[in-house]
Amino acid sequence: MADGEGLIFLGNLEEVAKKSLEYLKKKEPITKMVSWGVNFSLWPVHLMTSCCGAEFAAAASPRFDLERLGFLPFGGPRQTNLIVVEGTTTWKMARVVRRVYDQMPAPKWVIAMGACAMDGGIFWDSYNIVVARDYLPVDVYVPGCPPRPEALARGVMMLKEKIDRERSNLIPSEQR
Amino acid sequence: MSESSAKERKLRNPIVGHIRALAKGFKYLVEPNRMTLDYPAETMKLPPNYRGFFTVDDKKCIGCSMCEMICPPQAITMIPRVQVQSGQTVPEGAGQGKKTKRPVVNWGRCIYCYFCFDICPVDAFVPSGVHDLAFYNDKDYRPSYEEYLKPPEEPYKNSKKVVSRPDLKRGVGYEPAP
Amino acid sequence: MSERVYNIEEAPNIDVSGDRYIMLQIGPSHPGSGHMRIKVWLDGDIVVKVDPDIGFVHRTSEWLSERREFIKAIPIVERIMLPDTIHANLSYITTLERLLGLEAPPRAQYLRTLAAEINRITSHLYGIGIFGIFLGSSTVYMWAFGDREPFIDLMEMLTGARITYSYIIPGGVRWDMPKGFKERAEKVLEYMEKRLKDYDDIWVKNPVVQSRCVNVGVIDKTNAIRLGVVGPNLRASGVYYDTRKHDPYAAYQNVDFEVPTFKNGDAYDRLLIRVEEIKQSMKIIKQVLKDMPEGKIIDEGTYKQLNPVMKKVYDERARVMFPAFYNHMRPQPGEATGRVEAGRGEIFFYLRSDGGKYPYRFRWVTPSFRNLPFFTHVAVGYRLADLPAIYGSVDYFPPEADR
Amino acid sequence: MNADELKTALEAEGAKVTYDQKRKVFDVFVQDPSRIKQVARKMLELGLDHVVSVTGVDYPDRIEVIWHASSYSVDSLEGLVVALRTPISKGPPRQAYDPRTRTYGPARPPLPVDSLTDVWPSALFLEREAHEMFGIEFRGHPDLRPILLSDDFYGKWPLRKDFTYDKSELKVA
Repeated sequence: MADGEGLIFLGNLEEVAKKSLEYLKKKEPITKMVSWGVNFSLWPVHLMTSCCGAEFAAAASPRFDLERLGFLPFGGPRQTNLIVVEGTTTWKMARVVRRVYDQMPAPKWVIAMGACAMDGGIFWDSYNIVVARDYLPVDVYVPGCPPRPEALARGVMMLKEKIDRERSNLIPSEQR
Repeated sequence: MSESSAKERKLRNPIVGHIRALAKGFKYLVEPNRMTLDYPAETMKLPPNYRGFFTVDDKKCIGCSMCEMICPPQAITMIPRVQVQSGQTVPEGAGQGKKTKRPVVNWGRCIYCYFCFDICPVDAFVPSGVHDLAFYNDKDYRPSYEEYLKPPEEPYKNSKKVVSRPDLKRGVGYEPAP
Repeated sequence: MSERVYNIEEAPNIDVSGDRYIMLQIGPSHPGSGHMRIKVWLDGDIVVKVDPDIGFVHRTSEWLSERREFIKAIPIVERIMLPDTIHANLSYITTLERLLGLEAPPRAQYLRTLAAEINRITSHLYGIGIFGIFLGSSTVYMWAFGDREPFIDLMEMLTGARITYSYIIPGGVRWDMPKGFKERAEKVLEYMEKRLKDYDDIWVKNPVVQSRCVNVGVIDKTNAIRLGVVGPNLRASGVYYDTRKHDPYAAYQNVDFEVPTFKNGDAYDRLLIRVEEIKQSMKIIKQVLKDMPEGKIIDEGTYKQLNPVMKKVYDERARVMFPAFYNHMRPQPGEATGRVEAGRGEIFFYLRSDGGKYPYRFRWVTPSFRNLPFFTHVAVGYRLADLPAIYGSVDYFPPEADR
Repeated sequence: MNADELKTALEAEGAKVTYDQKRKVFDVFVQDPSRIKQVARKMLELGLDHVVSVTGVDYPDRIEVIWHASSYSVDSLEGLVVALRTPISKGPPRQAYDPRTRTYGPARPPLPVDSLTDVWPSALFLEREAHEMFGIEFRGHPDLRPILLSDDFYGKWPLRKDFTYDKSELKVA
């Protein structure tokens, strides 16, 4: 789109279609709609890396019910766009988490939940611990040990704000 | 084995079982017991001893470093106190005495065990009542001393404050906070 | 209801290297709870060999605790056993008190028992909920996790945290029972008693559950003893053993309760026993609330070491602050052991001190880890489709096993 | 059978027995590691039918292996945890870290002791863990693969007091 908007209809049909698609992707009503859609279908991978998983489960349970916010844990990584690193990751687990993250389709986000995932927590000086930001691009940090389900809900809502703020980059370019 | 009175179990007839399970399910369909907290609109006011975010009372603190010593994840660091009460700033390292040090907590590493509260000989820590915060990047959760002194802001100010109470019908009920 | 095809005695000796058997890897990311990789060798769809590959959450708690002061191990052991935090805390402190020669006053012992039993109920509800997920019933997951909440609210009132309580300290507990706790607890118990009847209809005696669990994953009494099974899983096989009865700690010798046992040792009995234990726990809580003695919640020696500010806090808010010696506790050289019955079974502690600041040897074994040899045997001979029912019924919690 | 009878029965096997009721320590010390299986068989015969924990303690000159056994079937022994303890002497000390080659000296070889899995099958995973953490080689154990740690740490024996590691060697992906 470096040529400017007026030159969309230049070239053969395939090129025109491609160009107009690129043009529409950046337009407000489309991005807004996509951001709204993504915001209410934030499906995290059901991957309990550690003990914060108990509070993650409590967050999905009837009292806090994060499904209200479109947050529904999913079994397979191929259908998800959010990974919540729930607490400590060891070397053995970090390799699995990274692999699951790589399998997720773009766009994807990461929430680091709990002190261990943020800064090592109480296990900070252990030889077997890796913190989340060392191997994943973390978007939101939720402190607590373990965080209350409300705090996780707040993390999810902050992530939604972030998605909405950066909605112009939401639709990936041609190459996946 | 002093008492070997193992219990005999009774299995339920499948037809009766299915009917009773369906009946129970139907009962909860017409008469649902919702215990959900509508989170951003309603927020919980927790019991006074709940262990959430906290600050330190600058006037009470004597800078003894006990909290730094007991902190299990070493989230507390004692830093030279730069700002004095009147608001004027003294250069770092000025006044080498014990009383010039103050604790600062790394929220990313704190595990909210409140050992620091209990070891403090002058009871200088103050709970803030806030328990649900989140951060966008890893710089945000390491406050400076000035930032740490201000209690964290409650995220949803306009929300309805509720406290939980036991409810005979749905387990957890909510009533407006006093 | 499926029958066991392979003999449990001969199964571990089968050579699985040939073409006849297929190896299937389940996990570490799977739709149940936690993660452990289970390698399963199949003959057709019959499980021949199970090889659990654990250690995805090995957080080196022993290594870390040997490099910290004694008091700092409390949060560490708690984080390992998240559904049973009070029990981890209690077992460590019981052992440490034996090493230090301290004894908690009666009121503190009762408060410990109270907290432990409330925690046992939440732990069993957690297990039942996860079992529901494994059998594909999200109803019971929602029910069990929802009904955990009133109890968690109680603990929040008592200890000031939802899950990681850090409530028990050498010589006593950190907070006294707040005002209004008793009335609230009675209400919650009344609710739960009513609710357990509903559980019977919708889950425990549901024919679908019966047909998936009865005679599945049988382990008989002899094998259960031989493999060192612990906790509810042991009692489901008909062994009458409970640490609360046989090696009493806290206030358990003063309360009256039964230890339920069942005969068959299958997945269904392992489910029933958890429901029965919830009932017994409620019975204990009622007694404890009734008989709670008055007095201090910390032992005299520790109380004397509090400074005037701390004593004032103790009188006003019933909160025990730590005397300064907590920062550098140095027990006499020697060793001590301790055992506590947690929700999933028995926790064992072995502490060795050389008179220094840190424990010389800090050893603890969690129930889930001790259930592993049992897990390699219990699924053998059943169909692959039975594996979720068996795994769910064992109530295995991976972070706890890995420590 | 009570604690005193157990004590006499085990002393007849040539073990040194101490019992401290207050600290709940029932200690059976066998000086000669080759006799460990015999004592364990006797303990099983007396009713101590399962193992609670298998671990080591690293002392400067020796590693002590401890099996904590207990009973489910004999009523009067159910309150006891009996520690069966034997020392194995360590080999030559390990070479220190060499900053030039950024390597450690070869890890000290595992120390051999008889496995008791054929006496107590419940020790299967516990002995595997003790092998991984302390480098105790249980002779006759069917399966001594690492269990809790990833392969990065195998051969470094983390719970020995001279354990060192280099975080820069480890990579996630």
